[in-house]
Amino acid sequence: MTRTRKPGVSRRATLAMMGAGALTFASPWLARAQAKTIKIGMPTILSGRVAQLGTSSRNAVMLEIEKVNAAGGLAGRQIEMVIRDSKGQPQEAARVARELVNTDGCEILIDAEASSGAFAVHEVARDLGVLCLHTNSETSALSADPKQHIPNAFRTARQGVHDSIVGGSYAAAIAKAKGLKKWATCSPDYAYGRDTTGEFVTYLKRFAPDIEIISESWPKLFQPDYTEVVTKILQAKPQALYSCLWGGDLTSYIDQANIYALFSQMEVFAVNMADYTALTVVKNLPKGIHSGNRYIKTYPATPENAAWGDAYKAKYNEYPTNWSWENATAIMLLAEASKKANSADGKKIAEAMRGLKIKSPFGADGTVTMRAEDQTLVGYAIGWGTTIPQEPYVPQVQAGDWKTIFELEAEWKKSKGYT
Amino acid sequence: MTELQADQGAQALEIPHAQAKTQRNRDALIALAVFVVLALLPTVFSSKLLLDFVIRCAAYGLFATSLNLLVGYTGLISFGHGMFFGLGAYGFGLMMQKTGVPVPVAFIATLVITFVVALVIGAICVRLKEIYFAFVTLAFQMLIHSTILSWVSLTGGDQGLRGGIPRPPFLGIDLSNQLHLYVASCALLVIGLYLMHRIAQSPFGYTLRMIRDNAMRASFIGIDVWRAKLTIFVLAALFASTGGIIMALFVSGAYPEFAYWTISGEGIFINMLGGVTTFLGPMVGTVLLLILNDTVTRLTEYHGLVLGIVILFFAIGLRKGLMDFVVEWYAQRRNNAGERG
Amino acid sequence: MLEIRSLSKSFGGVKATDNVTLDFADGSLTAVIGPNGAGKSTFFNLITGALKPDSGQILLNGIDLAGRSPPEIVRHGIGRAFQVASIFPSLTVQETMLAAVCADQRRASVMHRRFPLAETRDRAEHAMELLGLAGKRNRTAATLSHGDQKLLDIALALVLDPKVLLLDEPTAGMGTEERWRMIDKVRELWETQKITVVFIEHDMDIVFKIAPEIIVLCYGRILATGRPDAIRRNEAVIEAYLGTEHHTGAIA
Amino acid sequence: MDLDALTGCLASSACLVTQTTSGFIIGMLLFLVAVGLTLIFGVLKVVNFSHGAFYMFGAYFAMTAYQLSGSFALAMLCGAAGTAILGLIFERVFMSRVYGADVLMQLLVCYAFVLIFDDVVRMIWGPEFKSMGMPAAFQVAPLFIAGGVVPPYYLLLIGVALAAAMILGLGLARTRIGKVIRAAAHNPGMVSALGINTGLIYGGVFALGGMLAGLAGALAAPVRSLTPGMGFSVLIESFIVTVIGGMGSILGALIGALLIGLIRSFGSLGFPLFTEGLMYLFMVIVLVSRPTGLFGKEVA
Repeated sequence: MTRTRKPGVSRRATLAMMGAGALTFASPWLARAQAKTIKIGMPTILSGRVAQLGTSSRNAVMLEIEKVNAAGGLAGRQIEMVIRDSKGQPQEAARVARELVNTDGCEILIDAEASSGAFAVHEVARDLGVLCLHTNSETSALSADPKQHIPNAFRTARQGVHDSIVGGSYAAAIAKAKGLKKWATCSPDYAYGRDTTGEFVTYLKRFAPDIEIISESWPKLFQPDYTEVVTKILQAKPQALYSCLWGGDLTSYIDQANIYALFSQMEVFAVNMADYTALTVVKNLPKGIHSGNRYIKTYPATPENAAWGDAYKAKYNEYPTNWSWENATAIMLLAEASKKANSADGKKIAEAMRGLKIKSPFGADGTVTMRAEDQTLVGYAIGWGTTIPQEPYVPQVQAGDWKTIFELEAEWKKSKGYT
Repeated sequence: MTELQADQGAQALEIPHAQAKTQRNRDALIALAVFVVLALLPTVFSSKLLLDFVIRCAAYGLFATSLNLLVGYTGLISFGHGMFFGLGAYGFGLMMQKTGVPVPVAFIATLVITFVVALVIGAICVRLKEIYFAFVTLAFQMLIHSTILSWVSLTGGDQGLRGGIPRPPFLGIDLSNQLHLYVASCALLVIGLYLMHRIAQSPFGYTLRMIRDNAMRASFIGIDVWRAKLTIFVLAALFASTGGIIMALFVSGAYPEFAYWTISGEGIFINMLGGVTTFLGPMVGTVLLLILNDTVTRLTEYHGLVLGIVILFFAIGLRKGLMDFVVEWYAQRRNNAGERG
Repeated sequence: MLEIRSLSKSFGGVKATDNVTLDFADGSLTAVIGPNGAGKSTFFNLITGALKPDSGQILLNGIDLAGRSPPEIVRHGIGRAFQVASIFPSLTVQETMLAAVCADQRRASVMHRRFPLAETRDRAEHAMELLGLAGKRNRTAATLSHGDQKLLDIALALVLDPKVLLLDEPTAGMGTEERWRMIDKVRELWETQKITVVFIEHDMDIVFKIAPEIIVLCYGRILATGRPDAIRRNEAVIEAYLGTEHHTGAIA
Repeated sequence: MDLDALTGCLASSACLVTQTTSGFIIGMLLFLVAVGLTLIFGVLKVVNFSHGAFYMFGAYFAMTAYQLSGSFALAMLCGAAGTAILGLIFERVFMSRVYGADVLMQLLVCYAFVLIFDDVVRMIWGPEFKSMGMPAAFQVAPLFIAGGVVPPYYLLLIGVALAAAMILGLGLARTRIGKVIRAAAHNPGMVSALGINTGLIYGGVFALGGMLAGLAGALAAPVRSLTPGMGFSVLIESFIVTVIGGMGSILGALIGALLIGLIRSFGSLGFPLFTEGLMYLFMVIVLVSRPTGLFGKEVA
């Protein structure tokens, strides 16, 4: 009998809950102005196949927040993180982001979403005008496309086109030295995979005009079996292979390509290889895979970077990921910008953040900069090297040249009609 | 399972013709009253959460209730109903982004597109029965999802429709204002539910029940089963599409996830949660699932575990949806009271 | 007038209906009998469109209905009830009747009109009263007794105002007393409604007592037609019913 | 579209051999998962939506056993046996409660377990992806057959899957238990009237289906990365396989799996961007022209 009353109770409870919510936020500005803590909302992916994205982002954020709070917080206000799972669904990401701001009273958003989720949160930021830092989306268009531009959104992640410029010039040099003319590509069939691969090929051809792409494979994201892709590449007999597969997909691919002895037949350029997530998981890592750096504690080879990596490892018993440094950078930038503005107000922080250069363990020269014109991070450490199967995994990293990156990026923007 | 539902129907059909008109007016009045109450809510509660919640309820509620027209009323278990949700979102979003027509025109045009697509897909699908109908609708859903992913130049592929959906004000309604969007969503929800209720209680609604109960017999009293199934398939698609349009406006974009089979799965889940034997069951299920989803994801990242256990409670414990349970319990109590009296 | 002309149907070489030609006069009452597997139900299924004939014609008042779909044939005026009561378990008696009439009326307004017109109601009411179901109008079909379910099945066919009513074993699965009640009902309907009734029946007592015309089917062929006393004396019929080992084996 | 690549491949024996074997490899693992799905549907009339979870558990069990013992054989055994037990428990404790109920209720219970199992794996093994690693015995150069490349590990894989198919087919056709299972599929009431414990058969079928999926997971573990939710894409594909082959038909599952494997391997040459869509298109065509699948029995 009592059980059957459940609907009534639950409805009443819900109404009560909503009522309470309404009362609390009926006068939010008053409440917020007096609040001692400042809430930062963080929609991210904590479940499903890329839960690691969320957990390693969260770890890095918490690591940095502790430091900021210990140093007095944002303009004297302690930071409280509110981290929610979006399950990797864009509509959930949008909802969670809205809820974080509207209901939980978050004044700043750290958007640790991948791919389409970031665009969904971007729309929320556009709508609500809240300060938003994209930390995981590397899709160039998010910041490069002026249609996407809003004054309150920043990106503290690497950018696909930067990667491709550095990768293209690095690969071209090797192609020339070793006479690699025939290339194949194998990248996941989604925006990141297609854009990054397209841009890589563009720059590869620019630096080494006589190369030729003889085979393209586009496996689906999270495809469990790559056999048909591996054999297709073997049929084509290229001299070199480019791939921007990442995470579990990359390790699956390596395991499956390994038993076809693919790696002994061609030079492999896998931009996402040199990340601990992949390096430590693959049991029989082939020697000599060319990769861009993601996060690796030996590059930049500075004590700050090594210390940061070790601190992370000490706290979470695993190495940081590419996502970790991108999220840590967001908090570092926030703290510095807040200090500069001497305020915890989103608009003032945003103002201070444009063009802000901060010291960073992840900077190519010990600093990173939030470029004012398109509000995206530049100056981070970026380079390529070859892998070995044990630590330090990538002993030699050849640094990318930011001057070249800027030149070619400007040209690329023009060609896309972005400027 | 449907004794109760039949009971309610009997009351409806029993009413003499003279009273029919007043009854019809009463339904319209109830719909109007619900709309007024919903529309006035923001003046009492200023919480934006509530507005967001109701908008999402409108989107999913229209979708789930329309699915129930297929599952509960006609016995057509569609695993692909979500394709029309996605179609609505993409159709509307693209129309607004590419053509810049006024919102009502885009709305109508999206429904026309949905109508045509549903007619073609439905004509193929409703020939199949039972589980095979479920499979083929699922296959179509996946085909449409694959197409959205592959047709990057039009749909933006996996990134969805980016850059927001422009919505020029019309007739003094500005859908980029959350309050306006809220009222518009409520209006669409109430009108949609009212229309679906009319369909469910119409003779055609009874034709659907007959097909569900015994399609063979239905054909021997002169019912063209195929045509009736196709009609409801298309009608349900239109309401699902409307739900998709609301969702597109809410998130200001359209994403391939809207056309993925998981949306259909969620729709089925909502129906089972709320109950398929009452008209409002799916609406109750929508509210329940959204509350459940929103609170559980707040509390734990192991929401799959929690949600799974809740589902088990309904599937193994109650063995029916919440509204079914409530209605049965109420009927039983009334019976008991009657016996005592 | 229902005329069957050279109707044939075979399943993988077995001729279930073999070149059958018959006339059913308007307002006649005819029983179809025959041993198990004689093709009686197939014969009904062919007339009502459940099966498509291989060849032959089914003329109702001169219109050929052979090969048309069940709904079409029903709309031309051939109604049917089933051996196992075929009803809509979750609907009440009254809903069943009303919905059937609405389906028959096929008005464009059917989509949005929620309440029945007077004409609709009267037809439904009439059918319920004819079959004695009016008192059980609010019972769900699934909760009716077996006999009432069969009556409901017949009512469903009757409510559409058919010209020809085909009843597949109206007394199947009933006790002796119930059988007679049912068959009296059938006779009464035939007399009051002035329609052509064709029914399949196993019980010879019933057949010989009430059917003015009898058709005997065996192996898909017409063995004999005629009045009860003629059929009773027909050698071929007696043999078919008493049968030989060979025959019964083949039939089973 | 890249039809030149496709015709070019069809003209070369090396490419034909490689792509065909690669289709077989994809197909054989799919078959192991799909056959359990089809068996469970055939006997219990349940569409076991949580079947992918058994594949996932098989992989995780195998990985853990391999890490602890270093023995590949033991890893395979653990993967198969562990999921068999899991299947039995799952059927007896949960599924058996909803046999009488609506099809949708059964689906719902399965769906609940998809969610629960994924989270359980995440709790036990963590959210990050893992890799079991190829045992040293198979880290050898691939074989060359008629110019085509075939890795030895995949020969083992095809062998195991074919053996499973044969044992299953013969077992169902020839043994007493097989006959009882087939009888239970056609007429459960009859079987229980004969004094045979249907619960035991149902549990057994679930255990068998779980075991085969677990074996597939274990066999895949050395070459595929392990992550919560990994069963999902495999489930969808094996689902397509069973629908194409005909729900309830073991031969259908085998042929369906090989067809899907070949569509993938040759489709990736000809239609690299629409390989997935090709599978769904094929499924639609089969369903519309033959709703019960290529080898399914007509339902009365």
